[in-house]
Amino acid sequence: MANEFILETHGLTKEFAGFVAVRDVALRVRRGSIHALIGPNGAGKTTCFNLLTKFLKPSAGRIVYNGRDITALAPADVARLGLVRSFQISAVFPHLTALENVRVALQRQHGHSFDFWRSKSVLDRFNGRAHELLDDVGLSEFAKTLATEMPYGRKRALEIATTLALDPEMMLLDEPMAGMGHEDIDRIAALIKRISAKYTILMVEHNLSVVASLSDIITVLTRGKVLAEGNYADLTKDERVREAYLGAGHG
Amino acid sequence: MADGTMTVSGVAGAARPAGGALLTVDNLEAWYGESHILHGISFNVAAGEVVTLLGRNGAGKTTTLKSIMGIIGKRTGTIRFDNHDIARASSDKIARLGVGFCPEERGIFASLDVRENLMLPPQVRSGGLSLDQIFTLFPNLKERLGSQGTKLSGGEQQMLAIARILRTGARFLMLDEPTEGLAPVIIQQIGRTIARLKSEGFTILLVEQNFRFASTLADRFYVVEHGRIIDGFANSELQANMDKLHSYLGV
Amino acid sequence: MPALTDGTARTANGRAIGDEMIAFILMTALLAIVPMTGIYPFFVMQGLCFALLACAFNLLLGYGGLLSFGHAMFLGTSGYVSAHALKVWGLPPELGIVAGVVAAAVLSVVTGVVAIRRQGIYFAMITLALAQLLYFIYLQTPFTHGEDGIQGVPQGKMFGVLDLSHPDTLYYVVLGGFLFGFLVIYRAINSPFGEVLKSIRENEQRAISLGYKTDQYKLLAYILSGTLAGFAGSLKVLVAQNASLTDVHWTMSGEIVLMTLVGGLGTVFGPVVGAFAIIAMQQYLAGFGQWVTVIQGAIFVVCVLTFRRGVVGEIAHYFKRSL
Amino acid sequence: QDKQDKNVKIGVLTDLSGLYADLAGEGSVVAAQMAVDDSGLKAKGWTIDVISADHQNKPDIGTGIARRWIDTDKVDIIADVPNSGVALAVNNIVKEKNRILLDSGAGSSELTDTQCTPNTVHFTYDTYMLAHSTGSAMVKAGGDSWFFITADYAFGHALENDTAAVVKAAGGKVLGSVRVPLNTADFSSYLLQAQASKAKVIGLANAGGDTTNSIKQAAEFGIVKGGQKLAGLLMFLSDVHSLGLNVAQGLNLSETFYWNMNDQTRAFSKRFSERLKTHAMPTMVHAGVYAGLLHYLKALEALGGNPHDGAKVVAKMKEIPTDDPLFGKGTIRIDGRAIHPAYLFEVKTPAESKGEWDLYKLVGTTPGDDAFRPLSESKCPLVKH
Amino acid sequence: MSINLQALSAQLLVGLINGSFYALLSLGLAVIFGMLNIINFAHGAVYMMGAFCAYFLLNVFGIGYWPALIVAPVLVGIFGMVMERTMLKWLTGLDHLYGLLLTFGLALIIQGVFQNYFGSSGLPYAIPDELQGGINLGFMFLPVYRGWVIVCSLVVCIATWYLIERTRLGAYLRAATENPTLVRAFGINVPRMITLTYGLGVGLAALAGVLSAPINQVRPLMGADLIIVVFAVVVIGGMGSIMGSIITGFALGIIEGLTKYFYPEASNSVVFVLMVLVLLVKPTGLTGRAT
Ligand SMILES: Nc1ncnc2c1ncn2[C@@H]1O[C@H](COP(=O)(O)OP(=O)(O)OP(=O)(O)O)[C@@H](O)[C@H]1O
Ligand SMILES: Nc1ncnc2c1ncn2[C@@H]1O[C@H](COP(=O)(O)OP(=O)(O)OP(=O)(O)O)[C@@H](O)[C@H]1O
Ligand SMILES: [Mg+2]
Ligand SMILES: [Mg+2]
Repeated sequence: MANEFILETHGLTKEFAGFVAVRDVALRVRRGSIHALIGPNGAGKTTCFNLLTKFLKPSAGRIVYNGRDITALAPADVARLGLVRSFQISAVFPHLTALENVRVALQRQHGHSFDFWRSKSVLDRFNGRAHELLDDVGLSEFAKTLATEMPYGRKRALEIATTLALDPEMMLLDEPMAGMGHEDIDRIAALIKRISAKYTILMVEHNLSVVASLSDIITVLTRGKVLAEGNYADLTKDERVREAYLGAGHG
Repeated sequence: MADGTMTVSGVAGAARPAGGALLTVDNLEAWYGESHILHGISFNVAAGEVVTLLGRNGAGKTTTLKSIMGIIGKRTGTIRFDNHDIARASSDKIARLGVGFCPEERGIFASLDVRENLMLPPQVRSGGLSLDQIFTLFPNLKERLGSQGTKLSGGEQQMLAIARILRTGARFLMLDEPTEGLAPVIIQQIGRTIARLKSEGFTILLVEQNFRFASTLADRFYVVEHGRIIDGFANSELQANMDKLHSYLGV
Repeated sequence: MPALTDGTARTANGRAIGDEMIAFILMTALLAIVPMTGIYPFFVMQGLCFALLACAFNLLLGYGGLLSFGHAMFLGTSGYVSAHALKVWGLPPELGIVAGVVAAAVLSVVTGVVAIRRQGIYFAMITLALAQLLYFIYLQTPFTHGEDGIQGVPQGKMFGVLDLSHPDTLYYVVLGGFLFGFLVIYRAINSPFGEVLKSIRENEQRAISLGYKTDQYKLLAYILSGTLAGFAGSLKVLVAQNASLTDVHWTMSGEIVLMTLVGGLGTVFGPVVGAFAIIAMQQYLAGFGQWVTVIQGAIFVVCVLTFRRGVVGEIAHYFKRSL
Repeated sequence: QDKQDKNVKIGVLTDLSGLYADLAGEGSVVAAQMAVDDSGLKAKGWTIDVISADHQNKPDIGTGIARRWIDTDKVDIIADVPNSGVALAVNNIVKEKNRILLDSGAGSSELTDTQCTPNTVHFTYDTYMLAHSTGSAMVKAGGDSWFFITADYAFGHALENDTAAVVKAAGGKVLGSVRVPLNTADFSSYLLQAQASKAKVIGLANAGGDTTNSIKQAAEFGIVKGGQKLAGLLMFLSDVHSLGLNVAQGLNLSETFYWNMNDQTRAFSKRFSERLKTHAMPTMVHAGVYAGLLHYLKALEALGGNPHDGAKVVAKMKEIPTDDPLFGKGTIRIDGRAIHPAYLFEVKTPAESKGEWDLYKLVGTTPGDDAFRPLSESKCPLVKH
Repeated sequence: MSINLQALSAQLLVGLINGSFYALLSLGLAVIFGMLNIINFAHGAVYMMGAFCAYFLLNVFGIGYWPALIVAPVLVGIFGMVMERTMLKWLTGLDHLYGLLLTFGLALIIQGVFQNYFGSSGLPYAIPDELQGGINLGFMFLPVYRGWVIVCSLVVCIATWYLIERTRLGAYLRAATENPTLVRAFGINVPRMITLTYGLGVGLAALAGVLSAPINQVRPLMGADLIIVVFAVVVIGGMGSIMGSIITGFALGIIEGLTKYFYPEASNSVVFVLMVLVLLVKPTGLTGRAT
């Protein structure tokens, strides 16, 4: 079990009606690292995420998570194994408070989910842990705010807190900084850095300064294929990456 | 919310454009249902200028654009565009006056394919970009013309949303965070495009989080906070105002 | 730096529970004294049955976000089975009820497995289709006696002691049944399960990504709702002493939606108020002759156009309470 | 109970908004009022009120209204009640509360068979009678091979079975039948099957819109022109009127009343149509409400007051023979069945008709004693074999 | 029952005729659902109004069948537009449920009013002289009128499909369904377009009503039960899919025809069995777009 790589894909391929969005991708994510997946628009990053979490069925290839082949599992089962994703468009339960948002995740983890004959006050025992998690992501003051009323950046943080509540081993973050102001970007970046001590993180991000400062290793995807892999400094020197992704003006 | 409020005339005065204004917004207030979002926005844009609205998440930038476009339920104040009073006009009229709007959430239509999405907005003036010009700008689109609009990747949808209004020939463009979710190489292209449009006499009102991007293009900046314009300066004054700006934006 | 949420930030639970408690006690007290007031008890009993039905429906739509357009099938099925059990098999009333409820439960499991796999409008349509199928079956099978229905169902003695042909006794038995059902629903809504259900309604994709097998939760909600609707159907047989095709027709399903909507979707007490309002209307507008359907239609229209939260919903909204 | 008084309350429970609104509905209310007026009791110091309500064809609503009427409005007699489901439900309540059901609109012969009560009188018609009258009269007229288009539920089956039995008994043959779901809009498939059977008579064992649509489409497919006869087993004047003679000509059907039978029926019908909003001629259901109530009031008068005891009044109604301008002389049997003759009519051609409502010509009469189910076959508990 | 080829072909043809009505009705329903996101429960009622309109045009104004084919749908369409302008309009952006309930209420009102004034048994309407009689096809006697119904319905269906799926106007319509605000911000008068679309959908139903007047009795409740079947057609075809509705409409007519022949007792329920099966296999209907 103590595999060096928590997640591996072999020949992962996804074809949409004649269009190959992901082609023969071999991805290896080292346990405990922050791994970034970058690439031009339409390269297949989100599709990859969808494949890994089984929101899409691969056309070909295998996915191995923690030494176990998860290619055939259902999305909810993947989540139960500790591989949890966030969405490119922020996903919270809008008319639940921040606290309740987190509690829903804790409840999944710790049972009672089907108990329709019990009072929901049995869930109060999760409140302590929920507050802790909100504290962790700097949302203590929002505990009783409905998620829909929170500022955009804070929703992102809430989403992360909810994910953490599942006590995952690995998190997939799809453009966590998209649409955020500088202030929030810094906050979330710090948060990611902090949690990466405990979890493996695979993320997609177009904000290069974030990618540069956070990631241990970067995979560049173009047209569904892996173009290059390495650390930030190496990749910025790679002519192919510059042409396909960074653009001439960069550097 | 008294913090940071400035007299409107003071702000506008500091950055009044040289020629007559194409767009004048005065004391604009706007509501979403019960919640009062804009508390008296005043600014103007001269023909041929690129003006950028800056501000934190939730400051009211998008709401300002939507109010100008006429798609906010309740708004008061004066909005003059090209010598027409459009504060109470319906959005289809405003559009036909030559205002093009590229919304933050992109608004790609799922029931239309990429080509139909692209061809959807009627041409309001001659002089818009031709299809060939658009495909040179965004080669991805050409490749995916037949596929369903929302099947495009996040970034591709953003390209489509921009391309769509460039076709219409509207001379005044409002772009809400056009670079969000785009790869650096595309952002640079969009930057070049905006510069070219400007040189051809287009007027552009930009909302941007990506300050570095905006600073290479804009003639003037306004800073929005809590639904008010709290500061404004020309690009030439940028360096002098850098500290202030940092504190506004929390960089 | 608090954002623009100040002022609009609502406290989560707080006093909501208190309000609901007061309302519940008020409702129970009002209902308990009905036989002493001279209000026509038969009407109230009918109202109670439909109120329970609407509450069960509301559990599914108001809290689970699933619009069933075929809920009459539970009402009708349990009605036919109970009526048959009481009249033909001669079972005592308590077993008659049990038979009806079990039938509804079985039906909800079978139809639920099929319907729950689809969402939104497709769910509504598939439940409608299933209910129509069942309607045609009941129309043709001999035990339902076609358009004549099962008539003259004996009420009997409950547990061998409570003589249900005595109006007051029947009334309190029905009231007891209603309160039991109501409390089960109330508890389900405010249970750990209810919380998950709410989150699924809010954002199903997200719930899945948290590891919830959402179909199972929706199925459980559907079964609960169907079974309780069946309970309402069995009680109704004891009150009306007949079971007929109107109870399985799709217009009945429409009426259930109407009751819930008029009272207030997603409110605890709304369906009760709505059910009584509609039943009263049908009974007392009957004297208007031809205009009944027109008036009923007009109420639909007015409700949707101006009263979208329903009676209880509007009140709760006005006082910023949860009811 | 010797607490007799001279107050009477009549409740007309009918279908004011649905399928039966034309054959019963508002007209039944008018008929009830005319019966009260014509009884002459008001002049003798009686107070007689008529109230009405729409049961919307729902047993729940029907029983709810019936209970309320009896318990709070002190209604003595509930009249009309078209729709068998509602009628049977009300039948039970009336018995429980010892009031009277005077049914005219419902066709179920159950009302005087297994479900008969000492409190119910079934006046105008029932499915057994329709089947027998039409079946036997048509076989007699040469229609000896039949094909049935049957509504696929209880009353349709009953109509078909009863008719088939009569046809066979009279020496005819049944060549086939097809069971059609209720509320079918298109009958062409079935009509083609009927056409292919080459039967001389196509029996329509259905009702309401199903019947009118099947007749209309039969005309379109040239069925009557092709020499086959159509027999509507459950049809009313209002149906024929709404079809128009172009389409309905040549159709055979049974009724127990037609407005244009004699001077008395014509006089009544004229007054009736003047009082009715739509100015339609009365159907047999309307006539039954009128005649039945007239007889009821006669019984009350004979009792010397209203004892508010349903069974007692019904017993009196059975005791004195019926005699009214619309149905003529007759009786009410022990099982509650009112006995009067049944008529087989043929719908006129447009050329034969002299006016909007001149629709039928009489082709046969079945005496009352032959038209209805004989007591010897009855399963009514009141009948002692 | 031995299979008789002649009878079978007759049944197939008859099924096709019914299919024409299903197709026309479900087409209108699909147009309205596709474009306005409203499940138009009043569709049966406007179908009925179309038939009544034809009746009045003939009996009150002496306007015959052929003009009525145009005039009645236009009149009813205008009525629909008024309904849209005064009521349905206020529901944009709300859940489907509200549109469904509002139109359900409207259907009750319309049917109730008609029933009040014209009774329940209905009014006669004759087949126009030009279309009287029938053709002997060898295996069956085909009334000319029925042939006309098939032709007319096919033409109208294809024209509508072309309008919506292949023209620019159609693209506007589809886009406006998803995001009316944005389409409007592109300079298109969306409210007017929506009103016209509702008018079109309602007009199609009214046309079906006129076509059916000579075949079915013109009754206030003629559309009340039909509507449920038509819903099923639309769902099977894929909500909002124009072609799906047309094809399913015709196909269902034929399947129903076959059922009427082989197992008539089930001919009413076969639609619903099919619907359940289709939805289980293909959740969005036969040609439904993913949402
Ligand atoms: N369901 C689908 N059907 C057809 N094509 C699809 C589908 N989903 C994605 N695609 C196509 O696959 C390609 C990869 O899309 P994907 O969303 O994975 O890109 P991405 O790398 O996440 O891009 P971005 O950075 O712009 O978000 C795109 O060209 C897109 O158009
Ligand atoms: N539909 C809505 N209903 C209610 N409030 C809204 C709505 N849309 C936005 N708001 C609120 O209005 C305020 C201003 O929003 P706006 O979208 O204009 O901000 P912005 O400056 O564009 O921010 P961002 O950088 O996140 O795009 C925010 O507080 C937001 O929560
Ligand atoms: Mg992506
Ligand atoms: Mg914005």
